[in-house]
Amino acid sequence: MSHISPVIWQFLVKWLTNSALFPPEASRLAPQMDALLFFLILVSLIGLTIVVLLVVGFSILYSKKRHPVAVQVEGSTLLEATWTIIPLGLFLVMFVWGALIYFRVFTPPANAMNIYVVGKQWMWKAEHPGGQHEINSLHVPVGKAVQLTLISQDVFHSFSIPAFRVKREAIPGRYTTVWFEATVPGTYHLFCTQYCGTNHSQMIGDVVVMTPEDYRKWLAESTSGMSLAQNGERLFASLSCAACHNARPDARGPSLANVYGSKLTLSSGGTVTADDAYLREAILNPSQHVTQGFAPIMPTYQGQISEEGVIALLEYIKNLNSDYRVQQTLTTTDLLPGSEGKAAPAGSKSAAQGPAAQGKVKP
Amino acid sequence: MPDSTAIAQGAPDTAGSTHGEHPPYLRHHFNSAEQQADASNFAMWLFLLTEVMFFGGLFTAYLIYRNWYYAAFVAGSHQLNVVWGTLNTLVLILSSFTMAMGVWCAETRRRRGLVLCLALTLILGLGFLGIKTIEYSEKIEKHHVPGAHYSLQSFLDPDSDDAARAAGDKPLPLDMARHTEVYFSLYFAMTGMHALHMIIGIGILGFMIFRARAGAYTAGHVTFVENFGLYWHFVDIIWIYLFALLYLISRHGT
Amino acid sequence: MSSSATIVRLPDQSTARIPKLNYLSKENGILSWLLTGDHKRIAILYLISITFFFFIGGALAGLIRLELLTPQSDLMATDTYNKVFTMHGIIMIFFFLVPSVPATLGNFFIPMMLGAKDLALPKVNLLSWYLYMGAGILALYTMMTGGVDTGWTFTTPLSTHYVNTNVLTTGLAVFIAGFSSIFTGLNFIVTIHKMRAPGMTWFRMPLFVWAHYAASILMVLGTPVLAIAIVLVALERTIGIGVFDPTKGGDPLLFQHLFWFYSHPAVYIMILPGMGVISEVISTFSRKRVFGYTAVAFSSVAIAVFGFFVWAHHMFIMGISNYSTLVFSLLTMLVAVPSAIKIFNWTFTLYKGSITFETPMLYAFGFMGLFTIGGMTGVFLGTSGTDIHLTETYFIVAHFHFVMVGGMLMAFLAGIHFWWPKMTGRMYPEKISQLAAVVTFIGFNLTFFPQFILGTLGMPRRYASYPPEFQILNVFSTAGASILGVGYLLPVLYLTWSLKYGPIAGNNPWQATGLEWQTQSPPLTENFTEMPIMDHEAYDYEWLENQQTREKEAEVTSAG
Amino acid sequence: MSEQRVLDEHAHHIVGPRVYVTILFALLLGTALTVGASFVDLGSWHLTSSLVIYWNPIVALAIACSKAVLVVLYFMHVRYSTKLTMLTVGAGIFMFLALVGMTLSDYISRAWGQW
Repeated sequence: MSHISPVIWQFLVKWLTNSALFPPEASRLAPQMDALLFFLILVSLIGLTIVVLLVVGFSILYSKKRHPVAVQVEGSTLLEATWTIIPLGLFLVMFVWGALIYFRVFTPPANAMNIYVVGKQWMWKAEHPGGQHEINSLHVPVGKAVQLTLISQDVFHSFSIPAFRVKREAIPGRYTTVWFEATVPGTYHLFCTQYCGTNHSQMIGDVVVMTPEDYRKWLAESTSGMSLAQNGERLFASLSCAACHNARPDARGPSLANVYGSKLTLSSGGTVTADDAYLREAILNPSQHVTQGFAPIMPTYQGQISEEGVIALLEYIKNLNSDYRVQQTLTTTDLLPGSEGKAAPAGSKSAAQGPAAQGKVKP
Repeated sequence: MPDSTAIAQGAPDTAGSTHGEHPPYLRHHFNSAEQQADASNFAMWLFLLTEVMFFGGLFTAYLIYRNWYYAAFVAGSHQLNVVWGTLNTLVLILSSFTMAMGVWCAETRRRRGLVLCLALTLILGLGFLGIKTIEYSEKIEKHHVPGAHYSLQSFLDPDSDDAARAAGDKPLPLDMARHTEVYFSLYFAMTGMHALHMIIGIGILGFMIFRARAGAYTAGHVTFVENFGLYWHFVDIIWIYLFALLYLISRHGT
Repeated sequence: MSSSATIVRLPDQSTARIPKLNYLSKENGILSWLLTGDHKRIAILYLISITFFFFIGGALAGLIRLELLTPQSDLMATDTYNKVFTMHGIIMIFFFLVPSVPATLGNFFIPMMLGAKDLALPKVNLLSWYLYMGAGILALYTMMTGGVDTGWTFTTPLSTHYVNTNVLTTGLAVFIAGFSSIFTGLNFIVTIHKMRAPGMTWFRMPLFVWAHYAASILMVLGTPVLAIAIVLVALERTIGIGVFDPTKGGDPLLFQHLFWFYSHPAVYIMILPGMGVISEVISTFSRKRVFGYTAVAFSSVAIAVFGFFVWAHHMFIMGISNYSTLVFSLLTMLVAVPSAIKIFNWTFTLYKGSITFETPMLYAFGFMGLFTIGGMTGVFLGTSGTDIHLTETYFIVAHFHFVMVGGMLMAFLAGIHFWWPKMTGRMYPEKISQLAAVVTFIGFNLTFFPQFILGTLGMPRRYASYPPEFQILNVFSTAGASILGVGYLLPVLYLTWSLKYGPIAGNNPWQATGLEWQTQSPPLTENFTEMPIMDHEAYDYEWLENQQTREKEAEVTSAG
Repeated sequence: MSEQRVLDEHAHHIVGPRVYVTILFALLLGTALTVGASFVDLGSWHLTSSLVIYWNPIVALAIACSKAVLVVLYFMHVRYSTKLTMLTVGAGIFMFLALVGMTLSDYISRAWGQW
C-alpha cells in the first residue's frame, strides 16, 4: 500500500473508519422504508448481475476467435415474454409496497402532537403549541408521534430529515403535512432539499430528539410565556373576529366552538371537514367557504395576517371548546392595545403583492 | 410560423431544372411532385399538432381556474363586449371561407380569383385585429390589464361600471374580486397568443398575394396556398373556442 | 489485435483514395456551408456546435465538482455556484443532450438509411440549426451577462418573483431551442413517412430509424407545452399576470405540471436515439440480426407513448393529490418495462454471434451496464415510498447522470466512432480510441457511483456547501470527474488527427448491412448514384456476403 | 364539377364552392345559436349535493366542437384526405385531452382530501 499517495490513503482510512455508507435509522418509519430500499437494491443487483454475466459470458463464448461464423437467431417469443412479465411483476410489487409506505408517511395518526413549521428564504421557523419558537432547529420527544404542518411564506422549500426518511415540500399558500416518530435520542440533520435561491445550502439545521423528561425540561425553559393559542386569542380579539363569531343568537358568523374537525355544510351545498387547510382558506378566501345559513360578508384577511398569525388563530380555534372564551375575548377586546394587529384597509393591493405578503401581526 | 414559408417549395426560379421531365417546382430530392406535395402537407399537419399542444397548456390553465373561481370568471367575462366578440367571430369565419375559396381558385388555376380571395382574407384578418384593438383599449382604460395597475372597481362596485350594471352583476367579495385578475391574465394570454398567430398569418398573406399576382400558385403547384389555408383555418378554430370560453361563460343573469 | 479478432476491412492503403466527388468536396467556401440544404453538411454543422456547447457545459461541471471538493463554499460564492449549476443544466440539456444524436447522426443517416436523397424539408432543417445557434448564443450571452440562478427547472414562484437574474433571456433561449428541436422532429417524421426507398417497408427500417421516429413524436408533441409554460413565466415576470402566483390565486404547481409534461418525455427524447445507436452497433459487431427486431422496434414506440403519462412522478412530495401519486407511480412502473425488454434483447443479440470488440462495441457495452443501473435506480424514484427519501438528493443526480451521461453520452460516442469512417472517409487509431472508451467508463463510475451513496445518506442536490461527513465521497466524485474529463478530451484529439492522417476507411469498414454503408464514404451529396431498392430485411448479413461475393466476381470478370 | 381539371400534383379530391358555401352558412348558424344559447338559462342537473351539471357550458362547448369539426372536415379537407392525415388529427386531439385530463385529474382529486 506504500505506493498509494498518503493523501488518498488517509482518505481511505478516514472514510472506512468514521464515514457511514448508510444513514442512521432514527424513526419508526425508517426500518420499513429501508426494507423496501434493500429489496430494490437487491433486485437491481440481481438484474445487473444477470445482464453483466450474460454479456461477459456471450462475449467469451461467441468472440470471433472462438465462434467465427454467427448463427442467425430471429428471436424467441417465450424468452421475450419472460423478460417482459418478470420485470413487470417485480415493478408492480415495488409499486404496491412503495404505495403502502407512502400512505404511512402522509397519513398521521390521530394522537400525533402537532408542530407548525414555516419555511422562508432561508430559514425554518418551528412553532410549538406551547408557544416555543425555534429557528433552523426542531426539538421533539422520543417515542411520540409528531405531525408537522408545513407552509412556505415565499417559494417552494422542502423539509427533509434523512435519518427519519421523511421529506415534504413546504408550499406557498397551502398546508402540507408529514409525520414521524423518533426512536433514538440524538441530533440529526435537517435540510431544505428544494432549491430555493441564493442561500439554499444554508437552509439547514438540527433535529434534536430528546428523552421525554429532557423534552419537558426544554419546553419549560424555552417557552415564550404565551402559548400559540393565547397569541391566537389576542389576534382574534385585535382583529375583532368575535364581533361576528360569537355564539349569540343574532351572530353574523358561525360559532367557532368545537368547529375544528367537524363536518360543515357550505352554502354551495358541498360538505367539508374543518381541518387546518379549510380554516386557513376560510380566513384568507372566505367567500368561497361560507357556512350554510350565513351571508358571505366576512372580509378577506389575505395579506393582513402573517402565516404565523394564521397558525396562531388556528391553534386558538382548535382549542376553542366553549363559546364562553369567545364572550370573554369579546369583552376584553377594548382592553387590548388597538394598534396591535390593526391591519391595512381591506383591498389594499400592495399588501397582497407577491413577496410583500408578510404579515403585520407579530404576536 | 416560419416553417410554412420554408415548406414552400414553390418558387419556379429555385427549380431542379436538371430533371427535364419533371415540373419546374419539383425539388431535386423528391421523386415525384405528388410525393413533394404529400410531404409538405403532412409536415403542415404536424406543425398544427404542435400548435394544438401549445394552446393546450393555456386551455388547461383556463379550465382549472374557471373551476376554482367561477364567480370571478363570470364577472370577468361580463366585462367583455359580446357584440364585438360575435362580430369578430363572423369576420374570422368569413375570412376562413374566403381562404378556402382561395385554395379552390388555386387548385383550378384561377389567378384573378385567387388574388381576390387572398386580398379579402387579408382585409378580414386586419378587420379582426382592428376590432381586437378596440376591445384591448377598453380594457386598458378600465385598468383590467393584470399587473401593478389592475383595478377591482368594476367588480367591487358593479353599479359604477356600465358593462357590469348591464349584466346585472352583484358586487363580488374582495377575495373573489381579486381572482378576476386570473381571468384577465388568461384572457390576455390566450387572445394575445391568438392575435400573434393572426399577425404572422397576415404577413404571410401579403407575401402570397404578391406572389399570386405573378401567377406562382396557379401553375399547378398549390402546396403553399393549401398549407397556409390549413394554418388559417386552425387559427379560426382556436378562436371559435376562445369565443365560447371567454365571452359566453354566462350571459344570462347569475 | 490479430486479424481474426476484428472485422475491420480497410482497402489497400497504397491504392485507396478518398473519392474526389463527395458531399464535402462538392462546393467550397463558408457560404456553401451556411446556406447548404444538404442534411449531411447540416449534421456536420450541428456536430461542431454541440461539441462546443458540450465542452462549455463540461467546464461548468468541472467548476461544480471543484467547489464540492470541500464542505465549505470557498471556491465561489453560493449564488455563483447556483448560476454555475443552472447554466450547466440548461446548456447540457437543451444544447447538448436533446440535439446530440438526432441532430448529428440522425440528420446524417436517417435519409441514407431510408435510401432517400435528403430529409423531406431541407430548408426547415437548416432553419432549425440557425434557431439552435441563435438560442445557444443567447444562452452564452446570458451567462456572460450575469447568468441565471433558477435551476434549469425554472420553478415558480422562485423564477417569477424571487430572483432578479436573466430569467427572461434564458427562457427565450430555451423557447427558441425548443422550436429548433420541434422542427428537427417534424422533419424526421415526415421523412420517415414519405421518403422511404422502394422496398423499404416499416419493418425493414433499421432500429435507429424506429428510435428516432419515437423520439420525434415526443419532440413534436411535448416541446410546445414547455414553450407555453415559459411564455407564461415571462409574462408573469414582466407584466405580472397571475397564473402561477399564489398571492393572486394562481397555483405554482401548475407550472410544474406543464413543465414536466415536456421535461419528462424530454429524457426519452434524449435516450431513445441513443438506444437506436446501440441497436446498430451491437448487431454489427456481433454479426447478427437484432434479437427480436419487432419487440425492440415496438418498445421504442411504447416508451414514447407511456412516456407522456408519467410526468407527475417528479412531484410526488410537492403537493399533488395522493391519488395522482398512485396513478403516476403505477404508470411509471409500466414505462420501465420496455427499457428492460431492450436491454435483454441486446444482450441476446450477442448469443451465438461472432463478436469483436472495436471501440463502438466497447462504448455499447458501457452503455448497457450503466443504463441498466440508471434505469433500475429510476424505479427507486418511481416507487412512491422510496421516492420520499431519495428525491431531491444526490441519488437523483446520480440517477439521471447514469442515464444521460452513462447512457446517452456513451451511445453518442459509440455512434460517432461507428459512423466516423462513413462521415469523413477516414479511420481513427483503434488502440487509443479503445483506451479512451475504457478511461471514460472508469472515470464515469468513479464520478457518479459515490453520488448514489451520498444521496442515500441524504445529501441534498444543488448545495454549494455540505456537512463535512460527506466530503470523502465528494472527493472521490471530483477525482473521477477529472478522469472523465480526460476520457472526453481524447476522442476530440485523435478524431481531429484522423481527419488528415487517418487511414482511408473505404465504403464499409465494419461490414455493416445498413444502406448507408452500401455507398461511398464520404457519401455523395445526393447519397446514392441511383435510387437504392431495399430487397432484404434489416441486418441481413447473408445478403451482405452474397452482395460482396457478387461484387468480387464482377471485378474478376471485368479484369479477365 | 366538370370544369376542374385534377392537377398533376393532386391525386386528391378538389372541394368546390358549393360545399364551402354550405359550410359557411352552417358556421354562421352555429355562431348565432351559441350566442343565443348563452343568454338563456338552460338550467342545471343536480346529481348530488356537490356534483351539479350546468347545461350552458356544455351546450356552448358542443356547438363550438361541431363548428370546429365542420372546419376540419371540409375547409381543411380532412374528410377527403389520407388515413395518415386523419391519424395525425386524431393524435392531436388525443394528446390534447391527455394533457388537460391528466392535469385536471390531479386538481379534482386534491379536493377529495387526504385519502
